[in-house]
Amino acid sequence: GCDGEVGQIENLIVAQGSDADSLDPHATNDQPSSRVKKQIYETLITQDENMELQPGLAESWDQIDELTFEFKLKEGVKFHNGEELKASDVEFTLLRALDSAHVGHIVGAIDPEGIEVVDEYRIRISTVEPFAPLLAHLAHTATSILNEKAVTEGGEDYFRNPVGTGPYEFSNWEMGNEIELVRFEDYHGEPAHIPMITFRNIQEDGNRTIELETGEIHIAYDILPQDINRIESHENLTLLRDLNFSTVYLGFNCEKEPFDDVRVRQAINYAINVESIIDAVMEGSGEVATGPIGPEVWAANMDLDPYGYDVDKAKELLAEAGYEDGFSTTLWTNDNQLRQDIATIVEEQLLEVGIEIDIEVLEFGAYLEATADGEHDMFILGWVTVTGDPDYGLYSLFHSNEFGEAGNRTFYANERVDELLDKARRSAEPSVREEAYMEVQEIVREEAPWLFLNTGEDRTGLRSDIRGFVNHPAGHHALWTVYVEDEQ
Amino acid sequence: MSEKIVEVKNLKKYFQTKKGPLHAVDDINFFIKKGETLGLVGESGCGKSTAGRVLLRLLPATDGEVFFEGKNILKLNGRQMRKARRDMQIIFQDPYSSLNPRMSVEEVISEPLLINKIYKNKKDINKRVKELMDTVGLSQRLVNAYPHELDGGRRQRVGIARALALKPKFIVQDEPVSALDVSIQAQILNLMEDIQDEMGLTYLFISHDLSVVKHVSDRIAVMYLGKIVELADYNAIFKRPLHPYTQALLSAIPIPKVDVEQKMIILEGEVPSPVNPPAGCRFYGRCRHRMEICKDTNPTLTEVEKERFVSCHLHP
Amino acid sequence: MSSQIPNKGKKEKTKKPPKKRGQWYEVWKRLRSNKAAIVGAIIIGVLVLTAIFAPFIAPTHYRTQDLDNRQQPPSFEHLFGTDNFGRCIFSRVVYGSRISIQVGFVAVGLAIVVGGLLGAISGYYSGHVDNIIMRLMDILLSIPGILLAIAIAASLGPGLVNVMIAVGIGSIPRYARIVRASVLSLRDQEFVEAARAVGANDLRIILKHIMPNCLAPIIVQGTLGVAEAILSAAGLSFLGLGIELPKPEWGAMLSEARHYMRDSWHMSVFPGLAIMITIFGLNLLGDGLRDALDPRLKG
Amino acid sequence: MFRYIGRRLLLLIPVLLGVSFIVFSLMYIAPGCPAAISLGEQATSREIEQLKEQMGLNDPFIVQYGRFISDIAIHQDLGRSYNTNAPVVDEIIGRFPTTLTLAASGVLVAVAIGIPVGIISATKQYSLFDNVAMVFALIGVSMPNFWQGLLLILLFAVGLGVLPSSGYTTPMHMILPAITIGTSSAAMITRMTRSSMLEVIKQDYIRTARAKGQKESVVIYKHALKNALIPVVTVVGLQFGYLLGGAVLTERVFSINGIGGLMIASISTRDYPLVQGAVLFIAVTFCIINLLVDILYAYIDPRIKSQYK
Amino acid sequence: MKSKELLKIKDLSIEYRTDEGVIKAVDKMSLEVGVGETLGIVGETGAGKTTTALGIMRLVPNPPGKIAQGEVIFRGENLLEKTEEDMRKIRGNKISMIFQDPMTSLNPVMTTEEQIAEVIILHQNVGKQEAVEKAKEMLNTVGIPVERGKDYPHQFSGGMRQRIVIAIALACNPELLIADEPTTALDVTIQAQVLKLMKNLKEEFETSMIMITHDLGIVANICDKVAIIYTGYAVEYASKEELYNNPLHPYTQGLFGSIPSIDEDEDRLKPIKGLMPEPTEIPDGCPFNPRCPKVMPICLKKLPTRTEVKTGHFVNCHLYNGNDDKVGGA
Ligand SMILES: Nc1ncnc2c1ncn2[C@@H]1O[C@H](COP(=O)(O)OP(=O)(O)OP(=O)(O)O)[C@@H](O)[C@H]1O
Ligand SMILES: Nc1ncnc2c1ncn2[C@@H]1O[C@H](COP(=O)(O)OP(=O)(O)OP(=O)(O)O)[C@@H](O)[C@H]1O
Ligand SMILES: [Mg+2]
Ligand SMILES: [Mg+2]
Repeated sequence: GCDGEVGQIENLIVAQGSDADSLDPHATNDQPSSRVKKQIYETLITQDENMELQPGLAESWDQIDELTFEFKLKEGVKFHNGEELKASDVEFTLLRALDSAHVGHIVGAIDPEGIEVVDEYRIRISTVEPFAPLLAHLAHTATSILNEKAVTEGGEDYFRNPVGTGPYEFSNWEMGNEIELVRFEDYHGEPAHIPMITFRNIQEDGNRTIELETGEIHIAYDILPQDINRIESHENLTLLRDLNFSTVYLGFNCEKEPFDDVRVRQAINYAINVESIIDAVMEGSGEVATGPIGPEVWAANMDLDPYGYDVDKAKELLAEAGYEDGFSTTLWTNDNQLRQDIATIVEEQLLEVGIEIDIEVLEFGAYLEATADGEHDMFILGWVTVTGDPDYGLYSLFHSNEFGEAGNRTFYANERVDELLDKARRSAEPSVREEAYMEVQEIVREEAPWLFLNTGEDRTGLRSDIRGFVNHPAGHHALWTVYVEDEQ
Repeated sequence: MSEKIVEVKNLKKYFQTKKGPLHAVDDINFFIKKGETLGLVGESGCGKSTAGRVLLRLLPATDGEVFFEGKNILKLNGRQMRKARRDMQIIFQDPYSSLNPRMSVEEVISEPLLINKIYKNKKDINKRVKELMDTVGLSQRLVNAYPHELDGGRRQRVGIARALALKPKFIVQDEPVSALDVSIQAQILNLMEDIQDEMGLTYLFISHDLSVVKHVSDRIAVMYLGKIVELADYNAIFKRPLHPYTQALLSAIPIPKVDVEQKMIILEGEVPSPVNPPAGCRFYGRCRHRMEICKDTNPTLTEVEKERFVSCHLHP
Repeated sequence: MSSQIPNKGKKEKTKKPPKKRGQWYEVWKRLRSNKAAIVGAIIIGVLVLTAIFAPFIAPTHYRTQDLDNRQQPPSFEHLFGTDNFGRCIFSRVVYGSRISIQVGFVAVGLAIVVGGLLGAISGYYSGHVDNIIMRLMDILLSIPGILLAIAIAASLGPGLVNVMIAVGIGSIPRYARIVRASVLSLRDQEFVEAARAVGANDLRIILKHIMPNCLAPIIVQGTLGVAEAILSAAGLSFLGLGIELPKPEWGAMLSEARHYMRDSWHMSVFPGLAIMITIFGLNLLGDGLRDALDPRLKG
Repeated sequence: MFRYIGRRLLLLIPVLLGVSFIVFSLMYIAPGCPAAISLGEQATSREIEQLKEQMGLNDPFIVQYGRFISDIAIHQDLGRSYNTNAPVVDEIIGRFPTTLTLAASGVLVAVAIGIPVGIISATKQYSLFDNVAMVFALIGVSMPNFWQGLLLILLFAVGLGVLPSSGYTTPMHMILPAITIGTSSAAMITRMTRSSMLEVIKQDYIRTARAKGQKESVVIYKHALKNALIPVVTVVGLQFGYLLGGAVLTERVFSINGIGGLMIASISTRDYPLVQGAVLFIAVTFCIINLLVDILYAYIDPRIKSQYK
Repeated sequence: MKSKELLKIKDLSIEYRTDEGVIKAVDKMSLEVGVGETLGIVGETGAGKTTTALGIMRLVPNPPGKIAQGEVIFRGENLLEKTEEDMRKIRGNKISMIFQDPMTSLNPVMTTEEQIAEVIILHQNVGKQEAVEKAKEMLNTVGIPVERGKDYPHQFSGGMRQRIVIAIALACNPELLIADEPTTALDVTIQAQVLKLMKNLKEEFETSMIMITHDLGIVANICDKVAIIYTGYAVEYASKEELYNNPLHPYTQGLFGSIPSIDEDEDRLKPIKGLMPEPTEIPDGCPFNPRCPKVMPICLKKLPTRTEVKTGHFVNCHLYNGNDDKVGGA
C-alpha cells in the first residue's frame, strides 16, 4: 500500500557523520543536531521542500505594520511533557533565543521589547528595523518553540532532556553514539508512521554506505560522491540527490595585492576548469555555481553567465593587470577533504597561467580565526543559506559592514552592493527585494570576489523499501512521513 | 724511608641509601711511608675500595682529612687538585670496566698526557706511549687495539700504563689482580714490583686475597665493616695476628700444601649490614672472644706494640 | 713477553700495528652475518636511494595531474596506477619516501637530542635535577604517545614539520630514560673514575667517556623509533593532521584512498605496502643492530 | 603493600597536575578561539564576543587555568563541555567504556596470540615455526593499524558480509576492531616473550632445574615461564596504555564513538574542558594500569615485592 | 686406587660451534673417580672445567655445544648412550651438581623449600607434603633455620644461598656430587664455612665428589686426587700427595710457582710466561708448547699422550713420554 499506513519496521535507523551536540535549539546550530531537533520540535512557520512558507505552530499570520507581525497559534497543541502550547512559550522561546550566542543572529532582527503576547494564542513580534526575511528566519530550527516549564526544570541539562511539540519525543541518548526518539502519541498533527527512530553516529563516510549495504541501517545521510554509483546500482538501495542551499567558493582577499585588482580575480575565474573539479572531486555531483547563491534559494539569478574555462582570456587579463609572468601566493583551506581536493586541483590548474600556489592546510579553529583577521590570500569555504532567503546568503558575505568573522572574509566592499542589500532587507515588497538581489548577484559575479565553484547537493541513501522521504534543501529532513512499503 | 707520604685522619664516608646512612668507611686512620706498600685487606663490601677512592678524592669524603705530602688534599680547589692528581693514581680491579670500550690502547694511555697537557706535540706523546707500553710489557703492535681484543692480563697492563703516564709518586691499587688467573696474576705482581723498585713508588694495595697481600706488602691493614681492626708489619700480622677477625681470616685461607695440617677457625654468621651498624664492636656478632664491653663500646685503633695497631678490647 | 719459539700455529706477528678497528668493526662483522639484518639494511638502503634519486626514478612529478585519467589501474605507464586526480601513484610513492625518511629521522633526531641531553643531565647529576627531569618525563609518559602527538599537532596546526615536532616530543621520555639508565650504569664504571683520576673534567667525561658508550642502546632504539615515528606520522596524517598538500605523504595517501578503496584497490595498497615494507626493514635492521651491539642479547 | 599503593596514588596528583597544565597550555597557545569554532563559519563577531565573555575566555591564562583546577579541587567537577554543555564527566563516561573495551579486547587478542607463540618460538628457536612466527610478528608491527582495519572491513564486512563494519552495539562489533588494534601488540608481545624466554633459558637456575632431572616441559613452564613473564607483563601494561591511545585510529576506521574520537573532536573545536577531561581520564587510567602492572609484578617476582613497603 | 671405580671418563671431547669457529672445550679427557673419593679438577679460566662437568651430566647446551666423542661410564654404564628419560632419573638423584654462582643458580620466584622439595618429589616416591618435610630437614642439615624455607632466594646472603644449592644437590643422597667452583664467589671466611660443611656432608652421606676449582689451596684441603687441565686437556692426573710433592708437568709446576705462599717469604713469583691461547686457536702439538720453558721440537708437532709415570700418576707431556714417538695420536 502507499497511502500512509503504519510501516512494518519498529525502529528507523538513520546514520549521520556526527552525533548531535545538543538538543537545545539555542545551544548549538550544527547540522547533526538540527536533523534530530527537526523531529522533536516545531517552528511557528515551516518551509516545505520547495521553500514555500507553510503554517507550523502558527495557523496564520498577518503583517500589522512595517515592523510587526501577529501570529495566531494552533490550539490544543501538546508538548511532550503534557503542557499545552501557549503564546507565552513563544515569547519565552524568542527571548531566550535572542540571548543565545549560537542562534542569536537568526532572531537578531527581533526587538526584545517588541514581543507582545496578545492572548493565550496570539503573539506579536516586531523587529527593530524593517526586516523582510523575518518569516523565513522563524522557520529555522533555531527558532523551534520550547516549553518554558520544561526548560526551567531542565536547567543546565535541558539539552539532553528536550521537550518539543514535534511528532517524535526524545527517549534516550547514548552520548557520542546514538539518539533514540519515540513517536509522540499526542501529536497534534498526523502522527508519525514509524514508532521509533535511532540516529546513529557513523563518522566514516564510507562506512555509512557499507552499513547501508549490509542492511544495518535504513537511511544514510551525506553519502560520499565516490559511493554514488555503488548505491545507485545496488538493487536494494536508492539514492536521493537534490541540490541544497550550500555554495562552495574560493574567496580572494580583496584588500590584498594582487587580488585587489578585479582583473586578477576574473582571470582566476577563467583559469579554473570548475567542471573538471566537480567531476574529479565530487564525481559530478552538484552544479557549477554561476553566482553567489544556488538555484534553490529564492531570488537566485539564473541568468548569470558562467565564466567558463578560458586560459587565454585568463592570461590576457593577468597581463593587463601587470602579471604576465604570474605571481606566487597562498591558498588556505581547513582539514576538510573536499576543500583540500579542490585546492589540489586549483593549484595545478593555476600553474598554467603562471600562478604558483602554496596550499596551507589549517585546523578549523585556526582557519576561522586567520581568515577573519584577513591574513590570507585565497581561501576555500562554503556557505549555506539556511533560511533559503537570499538575505542570509548575501548580506553577511558581501556587505562591507560584515568584514571578517561576520562572514565577509573576502573583505569585498562595493557601495552599490551595500545599498542594495540594505534596501532588500528593509523592503517588505518581494518584487523590490528580488530586483535588488538580482542586481547584487550580477555585480558580485562581475567583480568576482570569489571563484564560483559549485552548488552543493544532498545525497541520502535509502533502502529501496523506504518511502516518504524527501530531501530538504536546508539539510534537515523530515522523518515522520517515512514509512516502509509493504511487500506484496 | 720513614717519611709519611700519605696520612689519613678520621676519614669517613657514608653513602645515603634508602634504608639510612651506609657507613662504608667509618673513621679510619693510617699513614703510608714513602716507598712502601701498604696492604689493605678485608672481605667484600668492607669498604676497601671506598677508602681508596675517598683517599684520592674520587669520591667526596663525609668527614676527615687526607694529607698527601703534607697537604690536605680534601681542601684543595679544582686547579690545585688537578695538579695533585698527577702524583696520585689508581689501578682498578676489573680489567673490563676500567677501560673505556670505545678507546684504543693508545687513546687510553695518552689521555692523561693530553688532559694535563704534558707534551706539546703529538710525536712526543706517541713516543711516551710507546715507552709506557714497553715498561708494562705490552707489544707495540697493540697500540691500536681496543680493550675487547685484549685479555685480562693485557688490559691490566694498559691500566697500569695509564696510571704511570703522569709519573705519579703514589698509586692506589684496587684489587689489581683478583680478576686474573693465577699465572697472569703472578706476571702482573712481578711487574708492579719491578716498577715500584724502578720508580720508587708508594703503593696502597687493596685486596681480599691475603696471600697476595702478604706477598706484596710491607705493612698490612685489616678492615672489617668500614673500620681498620688491625694494622702492622706483614710479618707480625701473619706470624702473630692479634685481632680475632684477623686470626679467623688467616686461618680460613686454604693452604696449597699437602703436608701441613690446617686448622680453620670457622666464624659463625656473616658480615652484618653496614647500614646503621651496631654501636659496639663491629665484629661482636661473630667473635669467639666477645665480652660484655664489646657489645656497646667500639674499641679504638691503638698502638699496642711499636708500629702495631689493633682495635680490640682484648688488647687495650 | 711473547714467546721466542717459532710457532706455526699462529701467524707471524705483524711488524706494523694493525689498522684501528674499534668495536664498531666488530658490530659490523656481527651485523653482516645476520641475514635478516642485511635484508633490513638493504630495504632501508633502497629506500634512502629512492628518496635521493626520486626525481630520476619517478616518471612524473608527484603533483602532476591528469584529470582525464583518474583512478586508472596499474599499467605499464603507471606501474601503481593513478589516483583520483590522475596522478601517478608510483611517482607519489617514490617521492613519498623522502617525506617518510625526513619525518622519521627528524622526529627521532629531535627526540634523541633533547631526550638524550635531559637523560644525560639527569643521570650524571642525579639528585634534584634528576628528580625534576624524570617527573617531567613521567608526566609526558602518562599521556599515550599518539594522543600527545595529536594534541601537539592539533595545537601547532597541520603540517609535516609540526608532525615531526609532535612525534618527536612524544618520544623524548623514552630516550631520556634510556640515556639516563646508561649514564647511571656508566657513571660508576671504573673507566670513568680512571678518567677523573687523571684529571678529566665533567664535560670531557660526559662527551668522551659516557656518551659514546650510550650510543648502542640509542642506535637500536633510534632505528626502531624511526619506524614508530613513521607509523605515528602516518597515523596523524590519516587523521588529517599531517597534511601538506599536495605532498605525497604515505599516510595521507592512504587516508585519501580510503574513500576509493572499494573501486580502486591500488590507491591504498601501494602506499600501504610502502609503509609496511619500510617499517619492516627498519625493524629487521633494529633487531639486527640490537643483536650486533649487544651479543649477550642474541637468542 | 597498601602503603605502597597509597603512595603511588598520591604521586598521581602532581603528575596529573602536570598533565593538565601541559594540555591546558597546548590548547591555550593553539590558534583558534573556542567560541568562534563553536559558533561555526556563519557566526557574527558580536556573537563570538558574547560567547567568549560568557565562557570566560577573555580572562588571562592563569585565571582560566586556576578556575579549572579549583573546579576540580572544590567541586570535584571537570566542568561542562563548551560544545554541548554536557558535564564533561558524562561525555566521557558515555564513551570511555567503549574505548576501554576496545583496548582490553585488543590486549586480550595480543596476549592470546603473543604469549603462546612467543613461548613456542623460543623453545623451538630457529625452527620453521619460529621463523614464520617472527616474520608474521614483524608484519604485525609493520602494518599501519588503520590500513589493516580498512582491509579487514573490506574482507569481512563488505566481501564476506559476516561481521559489521562500524559502531559498537554488540560484541560482534568488537571483533574486527580488536583484531586490528591487537595485532601490532600481539607482534610486540610475541617478540618480547620470545626474547625474554630465550634470555631466561640461559640462566643458571634453569640449568639447576635440569640438573635436578626435571622434565624439559616442566623446566620451561614452571621455571622459565614465570621468570620470563616479568618483562612481558610490563610490555602488556605499556601496550594497554598504548592501545588506549592507539584506539583513536581504530575508532576512526570503524566509526566507533570512543574517547579517542571525542578527544580529537574536542581538540579541533578547542573544547578545553572536554580535552582536559579526556586526557586526564586517559592519564589516570594509564597510571592505574601501570600501578596494577607493578602490583602484578610483585606477585610474580618476590624480589620486587620486598621493595614495596 | 683406594677403592672401586664409580665414574670413568674416557677420551671425552666436547666442542662448541660458534661464529668465531669451533672451540674444543674438552679434548680427549680421561679421568676416574672412585667410590667415596674426591677428585679435584684444577685449571684456569676457560680450561674446560665446567664443560667437563656438564658433559658428565649431559647438560652441555646444544646448540652450540656437542659431545663429539668419548665415554662417560658411571657404575659400568655409558651415560652418553642412555636415553634422555633415563638420564633424567640419574640427574639430581645419582649425580648432582652445584654451580659456581650461588646468586644465579636458584630460581628467584620459587621459595627455597619448594626448590629443594622439587628434586625430592622427582626422584623419591613421596608426596608434596612429605617432600617439603624432607626439604626442611635438608635445610637444617646445611645449617639454615627451617622457618626460612618459605623465603625467596634474594632474601639470603651468598653463603646461605650456596648452602641451599648444596641442600638441593644432596637432597637425594647422590652417589656423585659435582661441585663447580662452589666457593669462588664467596669471601674467605664464608668459603671456610661452606667447605667445612661440604666436607662434613660428604662424609655423612658417603658421597663421591668432583671438586672443580682453580684454587690449589682448596684442593689440598678437600681432595684425594687431582687432575690439572689446560685448554680442555688433562695434563696431569695423580693423587693429591703425589701431585703436590712431585708435580711433573711444566704447567703444573708453573701453577705452583705462580701462587704466593702464605707461610713462606719469597722475593719473586715464578709465573708461567705468556697467555692462554685463544680457544679457537689452540696451537698444534702440545697446547702448552708456546708457554713451556722446556719446550722441545716434538712438542710443536705431537700431542703428548697419557703416560703413567708412577702408579696412579699420569702425565701428558713429551718429557715423560720417553722416546716413544709412536704413541702420538693414539
Ligand atoms: N656509590 C655507592 N652508593 C651506595 N653504597 C655504596 C656505594 N659504593 C659502595 N657502597 C657500599 O659501601 C660498602 C663498601 O663498598 P666498597 O666497594 O668500598 O667495598 P670493598 O671492600 O671494596 O668490596 P669488594 O671487595 O666487593 O670490592 C658496601 O656495602 C657497598 O655496598
Ligand atoms: N655456551 C658456550 N658457547 C660457546 N663457547 C663456550 C660455551 N661455554 C663455554 N664455552 C667455551 O668453552 C671453553 C671452556 O669453557 P668452560 O666454561 O668449561 O671453562 P671453565 O674451565 O669452567 O672456566 P671458568 O673457570 O671461567 O669457569 C671456553 O673457551 C669457553 O669460552
Ligand atoms: Mg672493591
Ligand atoms: Mg666454569
